[in-house]
Amino acid sequence: MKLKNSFSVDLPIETAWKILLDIPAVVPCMPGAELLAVEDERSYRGQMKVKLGPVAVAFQGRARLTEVDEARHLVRVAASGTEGKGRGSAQAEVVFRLLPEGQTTRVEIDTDLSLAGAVAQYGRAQGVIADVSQVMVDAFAQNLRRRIAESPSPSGSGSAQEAVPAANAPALSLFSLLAALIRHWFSGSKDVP
Amino acid sequence: MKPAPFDYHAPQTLEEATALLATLENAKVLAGGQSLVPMMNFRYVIVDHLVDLAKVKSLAGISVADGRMRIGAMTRQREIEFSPEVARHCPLLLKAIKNVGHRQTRNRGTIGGSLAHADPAAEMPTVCAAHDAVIEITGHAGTRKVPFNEFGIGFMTTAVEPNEIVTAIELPLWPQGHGYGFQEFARRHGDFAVAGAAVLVDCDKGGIVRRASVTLCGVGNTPLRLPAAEAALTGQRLDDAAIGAAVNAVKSIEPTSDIHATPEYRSHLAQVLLARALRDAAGRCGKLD
Amino acid sequence: MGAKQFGARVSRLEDSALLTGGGRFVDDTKLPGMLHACFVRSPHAHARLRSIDASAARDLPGVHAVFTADDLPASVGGNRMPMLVPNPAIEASLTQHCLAREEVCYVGQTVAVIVADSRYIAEDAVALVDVDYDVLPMASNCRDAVKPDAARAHSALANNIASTFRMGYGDVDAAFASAAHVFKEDIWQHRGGGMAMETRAVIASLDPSTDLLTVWSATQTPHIGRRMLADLLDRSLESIRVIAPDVGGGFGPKAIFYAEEAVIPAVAMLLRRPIKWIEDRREHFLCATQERDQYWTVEIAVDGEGKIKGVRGKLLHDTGAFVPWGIIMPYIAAATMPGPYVIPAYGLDVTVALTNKVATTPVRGAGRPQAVFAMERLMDRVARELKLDPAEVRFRNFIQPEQMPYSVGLTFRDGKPLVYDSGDYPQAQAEALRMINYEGFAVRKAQARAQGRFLGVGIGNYVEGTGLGPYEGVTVRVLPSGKVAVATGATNQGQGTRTTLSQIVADNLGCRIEDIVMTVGDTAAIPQGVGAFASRQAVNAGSSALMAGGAVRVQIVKLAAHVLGVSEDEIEVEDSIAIARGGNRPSLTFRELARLSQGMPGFSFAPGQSPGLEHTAYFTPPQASYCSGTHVVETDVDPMTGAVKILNYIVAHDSGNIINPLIVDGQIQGGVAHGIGNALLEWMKYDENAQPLTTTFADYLIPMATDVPTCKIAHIESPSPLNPLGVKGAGEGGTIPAAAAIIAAIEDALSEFGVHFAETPLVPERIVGALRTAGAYEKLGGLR
Amino acid sequence: MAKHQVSLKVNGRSVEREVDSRLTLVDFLRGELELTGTHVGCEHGVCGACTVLIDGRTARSCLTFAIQVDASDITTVEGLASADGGLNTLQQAFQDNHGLQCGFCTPGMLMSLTELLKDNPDPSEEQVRDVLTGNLCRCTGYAGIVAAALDAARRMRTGA
Repeated sequence: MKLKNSFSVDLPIETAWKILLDIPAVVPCMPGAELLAVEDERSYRGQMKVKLGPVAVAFQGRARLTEVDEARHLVRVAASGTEGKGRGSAQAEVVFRLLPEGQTTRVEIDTDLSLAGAVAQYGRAQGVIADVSQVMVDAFAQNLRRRIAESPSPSGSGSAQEAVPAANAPALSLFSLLAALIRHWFSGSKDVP
Repeated sequence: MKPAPFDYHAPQTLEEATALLATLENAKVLAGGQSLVPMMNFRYVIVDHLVDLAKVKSLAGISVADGRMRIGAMTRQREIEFSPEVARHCPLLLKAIKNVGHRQTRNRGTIGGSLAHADPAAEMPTVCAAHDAVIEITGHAGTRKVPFNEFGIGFMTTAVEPNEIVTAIELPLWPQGHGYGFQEFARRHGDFAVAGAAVLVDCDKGGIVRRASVTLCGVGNTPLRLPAAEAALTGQRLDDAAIGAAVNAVKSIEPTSDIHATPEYRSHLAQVLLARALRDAAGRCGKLD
Repeated sequence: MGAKQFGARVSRLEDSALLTGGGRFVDDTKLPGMLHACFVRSPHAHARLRSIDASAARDLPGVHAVFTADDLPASVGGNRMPMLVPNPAIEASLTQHCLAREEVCYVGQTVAVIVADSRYIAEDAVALVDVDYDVLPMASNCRDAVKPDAARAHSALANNIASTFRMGYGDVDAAFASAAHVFKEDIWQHRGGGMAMETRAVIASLDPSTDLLTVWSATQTPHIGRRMLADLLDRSLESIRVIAPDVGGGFGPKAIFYAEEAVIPAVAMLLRRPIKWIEDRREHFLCATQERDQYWTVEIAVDGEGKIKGVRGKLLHDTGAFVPWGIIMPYIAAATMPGPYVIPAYGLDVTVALTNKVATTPVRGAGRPQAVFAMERLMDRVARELKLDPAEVRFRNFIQPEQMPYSVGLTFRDGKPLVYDSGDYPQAQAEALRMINYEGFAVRKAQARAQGRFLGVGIGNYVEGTGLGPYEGVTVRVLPSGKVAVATGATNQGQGTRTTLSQIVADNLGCRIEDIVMTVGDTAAIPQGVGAFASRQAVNAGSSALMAGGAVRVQIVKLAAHVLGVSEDEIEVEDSIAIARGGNRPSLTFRELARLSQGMPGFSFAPGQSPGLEHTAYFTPPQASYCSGTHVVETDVDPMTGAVKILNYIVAHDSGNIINPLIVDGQIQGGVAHGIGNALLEWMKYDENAQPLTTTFADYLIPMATDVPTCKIAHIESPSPLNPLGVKGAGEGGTIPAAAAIIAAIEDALSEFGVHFAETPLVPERIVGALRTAGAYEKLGGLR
Repeated sequence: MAKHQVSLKVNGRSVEREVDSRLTLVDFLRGELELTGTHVGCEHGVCGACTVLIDGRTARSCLTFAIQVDASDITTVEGLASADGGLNTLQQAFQDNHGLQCGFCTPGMLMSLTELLKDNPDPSEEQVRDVLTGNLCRCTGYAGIVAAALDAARRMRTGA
């Protein structure tokens, strides 16, 4: 499953690049994501909780930065995780690409997501995964912007916890995220609000 | 396909039920179980506690007062199907409920369960959207009433918090003799609709639409009201031109896709079904059943 | 003779128990000390197994054991499973391990087994087994899989080609070169399943006092299962008893011997406890074998009158990850293509592709529905292009009854020349057309069109090789009680095997049908057996029942004549009594005769007499017998939604002589239902990673009561000269031409828009899509 | 694991048992009471093989937990036969009209039609098929079942 998402941050590209590569600080911005361990500077163990309607799943696994190309402002991540209750697994190959837009930066995310096992067979949810991914990316971007606003120094990762506390991340009820999705529906437009 | 372990609670009163939900971790309400239990058997849903509302007798029943029909959340779909009140006052609900699953599941399934499960193709939420229903939700802290357009907030996701219960549905009734139409397309009898349309119209004696309600199901993550279609009908005679204008409003929607249908097909079906529902409504408008 | 049972609408002997909850399906058996198993299955379509950590699962209270391949005895844990029907054309003869070693090649492949106090606990434990997979690239779509740079379905193989072969005869290229017209069709048919209402099921129990391993299995082939178990468990045949009790539908997938059928007995032996495994529906969607996945590119060459000069093309068959049943399906498909038509030259190049999906093996029809669909689509194309009536094109090309026996020019899958033994194809089609009032259809269509409805009619013809050998045995034994014990290797998944064989034995032995005590599906009852597939039981077991019943009757006549002191031709046998025709009609009951036949200690038998009244017969057919028929379908298509309603379904069916019309009609009607599913509803979908997507009955749609009309059925009876009953198989004919006829009818209903269809299932969305492309909605003045 | 006491009536017989919360009614009937006539076909409420009557109304026993039917009255296929143990009218009509082949879906079919014929002694073919959509059959193509239902209704009406 190929997913395309993007967002913008009000930072020049070099600053944005540094912030985004501060993985321990960035991860908690993702709703449902939690960093469990830093294995080395390129490898991380973490957990990702996702809720699709009544179905709540939690994937634990590894993410590895397989390519960090500062010149092209491109990061390639290989992530894979297993669902904690034996309901399958997820594998993702994610490419983050930063593009300068004047004093702001556009972040493009290309994801190749593969689900396996029971989670892949949840037929009625197949269609909403792409929508949910964009809602999550939007929330991520919002949290990231808040983090940037509160802590202009990329090294000050402490305040990231305040942006969206990791423990509460899954509780960041997808209600509000999905409400955004619905508004997007009602707008009848494909553009991200 | 056996469910994961959980404990079972059967409160006798609403107070007991909400108290349980306020204290238990990872608990879920069990109503008719026709949607929840399959998901538990597949272990898509894993809970630590089930709070069964079957013994909370105050939650079942249908009554009509002050231009509203109140349906208790634990009212079985079968009771709605055979309710004279529903037939008299809310024919759209009667028409729609015959499409809900099968007789064997309607015997157990409840309207509250259908709403809380909030499947995007389900008939009961669609009727609620069409009727501007108000959903009564009760938690330990008290009862709140949520207009339906704030109730369904996403794919199988509602405004009901984990420690709350849907307790009743209030349907503001339309005048006697209103027109209605419900059309859905399912691959087989009783399957979830690929798409569907629910229509209410109130016409004056000259056949001019005073008020219209147009809702689609199956095309979005929740039932979709179509204000543009309603506007296109209001003040018009329900003729081909007006129906065509209303159907045009569907084209601006970008439907969901899943393994059963592409957005293009869903849009196509929604247009066809809306046209048919509107023609049904036109034929019924002003006639007292 | 008593009332003749053969040919009568005898109501079924099976029914009373099944109607009162007294059926005995595998899951109905509960043994003392029995434990319950659940399998750990691969979530990936293709992955290397790095490690399996089952410690947490083993620690769960209620769990007795967890086994991986290495924990099983080497014979069953180390070897690949035997292939059932080897063929020299198979290049990659891969079957799976009972529990995966090193590599998993489809979603659902067995990796480990958990044994616990209950299935509930066993499922809890599955989530605790930590399997470390290294996900490998996978082959999902067979058209991509055969490309040179495709990801390989098995890492040990150089490519995904399991087999290539050519089937044909005559100078095809010359036929095409000289033809007036050549038409080409691209045809695809998707996967579906057997979807018996009862899932697979196995119980195994080892009796330590006798060392007898008893296995109850919901299988079509208990004797084959026993042979497989003897190989895999390294035991003698005599130490294994396989019982197929009441089986809740078969339809092909239960003819396969599966990994679970070996693992459960192995585990029962290791733990010395009876073990039960009941497949759940999700497992059935993942792991029970499937069928139909084929892509055809075929051409037909005809003269100016629509007479066929030749047929040629390519067939790509998706066999899935393994070839447990060899390549018989594409083989059967290729051999079925010529059907009832005179085709002077024929050539089909077949490629069998490996993909990372569960294996395809025969499902009701077994390759034939695809071939018939391909051939009949070509016939309809010829009719359309030459502006001929589709029925007329077929009449012009039928093999005529006087050409029987007709040698097609191919070798069938039984290794014998493909020779149609009997049949009257023009008569079947004429009868079906008469029954649907084909002549009046144009008027009906026009009248409906005036009301805004779209009616269409479609025809499907087929010839089906049935009654395949090698044999099926029947033992008939008169018991000292006077009852008649009948045992057969034939099995019963709803076909009424007990009833039909009882009818034959009653007639040929001369007993009351209610005196028969039948054992089916039990390897202890008869030493040799094959099982239910290829519509073979009426021909094979039926003929053996005739032979065995007749042989015991001869024994009875001899004994009765001797005891009563009359000549043998004086003796009549009926209603379980032997009666002398003359004098005061002295008689002996079967009970008396059976006791006499045991002999008395110390006394000699009469010359020529053998002990007991008993005979076992194994009929071995010389080749397949070919049943045939015509389906004609009338549909009402809603072009706005793509909904298809079948208004009228006619079957003219020729399966030779009919043992029991009630049962044959039921087989046809049920087969048609399966064909309607294939034509309109059933689609086993996979994503690009070969993950199955339709794993519930809400996503994989099998026909409901509102989808299947009651068929009108006519029987044409062209007796087969190849067996003493003159019968042919009837179990699959209902399915085989259904999709061909239905899709043709849909196309005909929408003929004014010029849309064409060459796929199954033909889902409403595809109908609407084709109409939109054809500009139909503009012609119809918008959506309504 | 939480256990609860249930007491109920099954085919007229009083039953008391201690059950796990998560034990489904069908597993309770089959495993605990050894009433194996009720079958498990899909465990997600579509196939209908597990259909039983709860207080006279059909229900999926795979979608009902045993604990939920405390104080209820359950009828299974074993409770249908006539007083003398022979086939009842509906069951006899199934045999006469070849309404079953493998017999696996049959108990569920009988329960659904028992409810229908009680509510509606003279159903149309359309009404019969409508009810039968709640029960899947893979063998028969439904023709014999539909015929049996209509035949049984006629026999019950006429007392034949």
